[in-house]
Amino acid sequence: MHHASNHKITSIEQAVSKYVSNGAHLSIGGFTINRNPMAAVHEIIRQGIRNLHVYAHSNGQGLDQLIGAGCVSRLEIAYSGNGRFAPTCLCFKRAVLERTIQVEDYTNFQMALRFLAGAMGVPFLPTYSSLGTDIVEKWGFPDQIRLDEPKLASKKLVVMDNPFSRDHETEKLVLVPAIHPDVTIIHAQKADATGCTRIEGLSFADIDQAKAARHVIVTCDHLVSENELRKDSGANHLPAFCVDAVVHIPHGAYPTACFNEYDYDAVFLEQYQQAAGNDDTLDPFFQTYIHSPADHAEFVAMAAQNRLESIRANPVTGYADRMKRGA
Amino acid sequence: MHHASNHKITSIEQAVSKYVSNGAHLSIGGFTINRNPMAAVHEIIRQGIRNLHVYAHSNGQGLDQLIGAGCVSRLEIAYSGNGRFAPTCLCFKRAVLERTIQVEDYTNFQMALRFLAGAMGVPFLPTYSSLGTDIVEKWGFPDQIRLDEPKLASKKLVVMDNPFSRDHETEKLVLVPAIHPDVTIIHAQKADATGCTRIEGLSFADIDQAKAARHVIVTCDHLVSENELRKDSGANHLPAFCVDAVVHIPHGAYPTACFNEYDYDAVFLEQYQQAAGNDDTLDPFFQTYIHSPADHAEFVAMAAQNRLESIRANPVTGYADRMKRGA
Amino acid sequence: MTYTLKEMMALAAARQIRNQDIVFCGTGISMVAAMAAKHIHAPDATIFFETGAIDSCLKDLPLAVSDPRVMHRASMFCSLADSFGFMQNRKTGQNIVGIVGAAQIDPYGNLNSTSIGDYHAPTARFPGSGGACDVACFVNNNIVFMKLEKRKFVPTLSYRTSPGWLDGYDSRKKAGLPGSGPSMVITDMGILGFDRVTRRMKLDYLYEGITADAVQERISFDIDLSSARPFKPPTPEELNVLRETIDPEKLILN
Amino acid sequence: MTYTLKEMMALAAARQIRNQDIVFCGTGISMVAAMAAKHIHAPDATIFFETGAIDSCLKDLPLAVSDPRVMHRASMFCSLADSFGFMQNRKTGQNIVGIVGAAQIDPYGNLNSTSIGDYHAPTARFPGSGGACDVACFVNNNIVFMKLEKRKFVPTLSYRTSPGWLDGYDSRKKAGLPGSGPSMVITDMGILGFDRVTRRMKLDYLYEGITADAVQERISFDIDLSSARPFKPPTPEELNVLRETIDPEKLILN
Repeated sequence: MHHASNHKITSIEQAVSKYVSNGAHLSIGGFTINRNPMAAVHEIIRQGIRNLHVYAHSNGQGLDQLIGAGCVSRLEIAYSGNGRFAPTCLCFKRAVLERTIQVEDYTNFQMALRFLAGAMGVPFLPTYSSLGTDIVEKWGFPDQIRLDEPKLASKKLVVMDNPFSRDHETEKLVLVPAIHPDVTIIHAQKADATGCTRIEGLSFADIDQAKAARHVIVTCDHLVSENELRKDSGANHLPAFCVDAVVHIPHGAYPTACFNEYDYDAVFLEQYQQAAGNDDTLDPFFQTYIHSPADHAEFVAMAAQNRLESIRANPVTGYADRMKRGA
Repeated sequence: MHHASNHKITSIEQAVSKYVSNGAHLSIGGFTINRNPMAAVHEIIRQGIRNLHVYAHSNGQGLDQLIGAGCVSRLEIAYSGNGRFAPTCLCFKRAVLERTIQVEDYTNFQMALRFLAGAMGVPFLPTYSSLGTDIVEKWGFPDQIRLDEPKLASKKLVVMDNPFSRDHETEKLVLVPAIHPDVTIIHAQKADATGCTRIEGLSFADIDQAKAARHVIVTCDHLVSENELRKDSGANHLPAFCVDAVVHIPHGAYPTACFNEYDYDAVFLEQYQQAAGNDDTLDPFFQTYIHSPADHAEFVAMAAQNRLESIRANPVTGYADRMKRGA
Repeated sequence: MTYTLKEMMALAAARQIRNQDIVFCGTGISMVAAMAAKHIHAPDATIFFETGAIDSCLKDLPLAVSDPRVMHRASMFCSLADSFGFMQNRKTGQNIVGIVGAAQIDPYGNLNSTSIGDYHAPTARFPGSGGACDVACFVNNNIVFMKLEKRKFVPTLSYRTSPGWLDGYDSRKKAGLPGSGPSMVITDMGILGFDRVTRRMKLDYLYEGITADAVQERISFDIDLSSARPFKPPTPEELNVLRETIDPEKLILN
Repeated sequence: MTYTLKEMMALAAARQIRNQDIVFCGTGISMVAAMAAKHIHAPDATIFFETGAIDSCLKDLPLAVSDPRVMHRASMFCSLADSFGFMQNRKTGQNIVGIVGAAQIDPYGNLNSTSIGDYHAPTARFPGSGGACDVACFVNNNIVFMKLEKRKFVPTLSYRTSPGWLDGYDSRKKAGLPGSGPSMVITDMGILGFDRVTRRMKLDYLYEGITADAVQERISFDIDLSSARPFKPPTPEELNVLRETIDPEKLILN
């Protein structure tokens, strides 16, 4: 048990201002409409952070808002859809077509492996995925960016012959490079003051994203005692020594879902889609929902209106199984 | 939920006779004195299986008994100690010095990575471990064995230059080859009839050992309903489709420990050490404890004598925290 | 009994799923297909999401593969890396049926879900691979879902996101890919297959009331129509499962 | 207050552990050292086992790294692969203090825990690396525990299981190893260090009542004795923690 580690508890303002600087290499946890660290995303937007280099698998809602707010200049990504809410995320699509961001495409497994390589401390991991495709052939970043930016992998990927093959016909493998974000931000259901973190439901790639990063911010719905987490060691996902900052933010993943806590807010996600198509509608949307509220609690109250009760998770199913989602 | 999958439940006799043939490539779960699948080990010894090729990290008690009974002819291993009970396992040591088994040495991480590579379906994984050592330089198996046995990796390991290095001074990496055992046998606290498996406490490398194998036998202290395991999906470790046979054997890991169920039996483990030093004492020991008992329950009753109550796990700590372990 | 072509597509996919299959589900109609199969004829099929939910017991239709509904009474949760590991692993991968969509497909079943035009200055941008390229590389039975449209069935892709049969014949094997190319393309008018030798797309089945010529008209390259045969229309029982049990809110089958 | 050399060894190691360290524990005396450090001066140190128990709250002395006692109120459990990943990862690896033993050590702190004689026909066999080679490759502060004996401190190893400073100077860095060579060798007579340039073993500290010559007599190669200074003997408080709290059954400190 730790005795003097409560200093990791901080505010989202301070955590973002300390660890997310202009030009930082960032990854966020969650997957499309689930467990995105939305309170942190809003704070990054509020602080006007620019030129982020983002590493994403299918990070969905949070990523699209960062792009829409002009925070992102480069992106390594596998998927930018958002389930039924966006076959292709709208801000992402606009930014690519208008060439305001530079993109390098990977697959979801490759991004997961790249975070895992970072977590394991090796420069690459091998896979058979993407052989014979343009994932291998077409590289997104100009060579100059790789030369200028030592934090980037020196190559998008490398195709090698399998050195353990017994055959004359060599098997080929794709080596994908490790990622080491400057900072990874995840949202969890529970964390304690030392940084020990528990995710309920699917953890996606959050754990490897955190282990791979130089710094880790955890936002949590519940700040619990060390004692409570240690009663079930097997249910925890990150030890204290992986985490730099712990921020207690109820509904910190809203409007995305948080298993056992709240469902996604289908109505608000749809409102975002209506606004995201162009800057004339998106700027006032961000003004109303991100810049005006005093804090995340005020944002949630404003955005969810009278729906907070209807998205509350049923403790048996872990989601709001009576929530109306149709037209 | 599955409707017609109860056919995976079988007896240990049938599971071993179906999946563990002479010359099979085998791995067993557990670590030194914890959660070895001892009932299965005893059955392999009883059935007189010979010429096993065993893949081990620090498998301890179960492995040493398989060697002592003459079941093993080749071994890839990281560690053959057994905690305070054996700085070097006695049967292993004798077999190496008498050259009745052939051994190839790796590190614990390397064996863990080799199982992980098998689980992930890639031919190798990279690590910095063992650079500059005889783990790299000295290979245990003659080349002819690798040529004759297509199930073996074609090389012990390969040292490569890091293709993502930016420097003139290349970084080197050790690529360790995947393992695909014919069969992996693990012991878990809980499994259901479909093969879904839950391990409580540390899982060691059991999960990757199972995923890497062509066939998997799970022995379990408790055979529980599918419904019970699905109430806490996050606590489970193997899905049904990874498991071929489920055998319900209370105390199936005895005399090694099983978290939340029973502790190791320090007295019996010490008796084994007293017997293992030479065949004159080991043969009668195996006769008494492995060949004579009608089943595992009879073995446990005979071996533990009046200690079964004293090794019962305290539900709060998960082990027998009042068990006397000193002289 | 009347039915929509979307319903027919979902049921055409559902009928491919056998009782022992592990079904890799994407967002949308493939989930409807997998849920329908479990309710109709394959109760033991395992529904598997790349997000790490294994053997989910879907009670309510998920709107994304990360929807908390995919976690309902799963047999276990794993990480993204682990879930794709199950596909790349030959023991489990060979039993997985993939169901994927795309923006474009070529005559050999290669898929584009990335962009159109110059990759660095595209005229259209789609979400990218996600797990689609991974599943197309690894599994032995990959099913593609596409609406028949000339701009979707094209002779050459701007970007080859997911491998099909690559350039036909044994080019896929030569590239070192572990799984097989797509087994079929389920469309809103019929089902397309691939020639066993050339691996070029051909017409296998036509839905009720659709002609082979109508299919060819919606494809920008020539396909062999000679072996087309009629596909069994939905049964009332199948339609009932879709409408009453799987998607009563018409979230996907709208 | 009298004490045994085993107690002195355990406390010498305990004193190296700082409050923010992550301590990689092997079986035996290194666990006693880590537990003692947490009770005496480093309450926030994290005890870490290769078996995957992270930040254990040890209540009873484990007899193996897989002993269920290592699981007691851990902050989390991970797999073998994950636990060594924490060491290889530079962010966490650089804060890990390793404590390992071996059968033999050479002048540059390389360790043999595999075999003596021809590897294919050895005259003595030990357990092998386990996690020792891994930790010796990865961490920045590796502490070796050895009893001083001529047959253990040898000029050349039959088998180099775990890397020390390899052949001295910058040979370790050239080999591509990420962590540092051993910082010290804690023995039953004193503490040996390594020259900052040559990386050859030298005598740093002598326990109470031990002479430098007595140390040299138990080492089969010459070491520099010139900078040896006395090491502070155990305090009554330290001994009390060892005897009353950590190992009252004398399971390790016997």
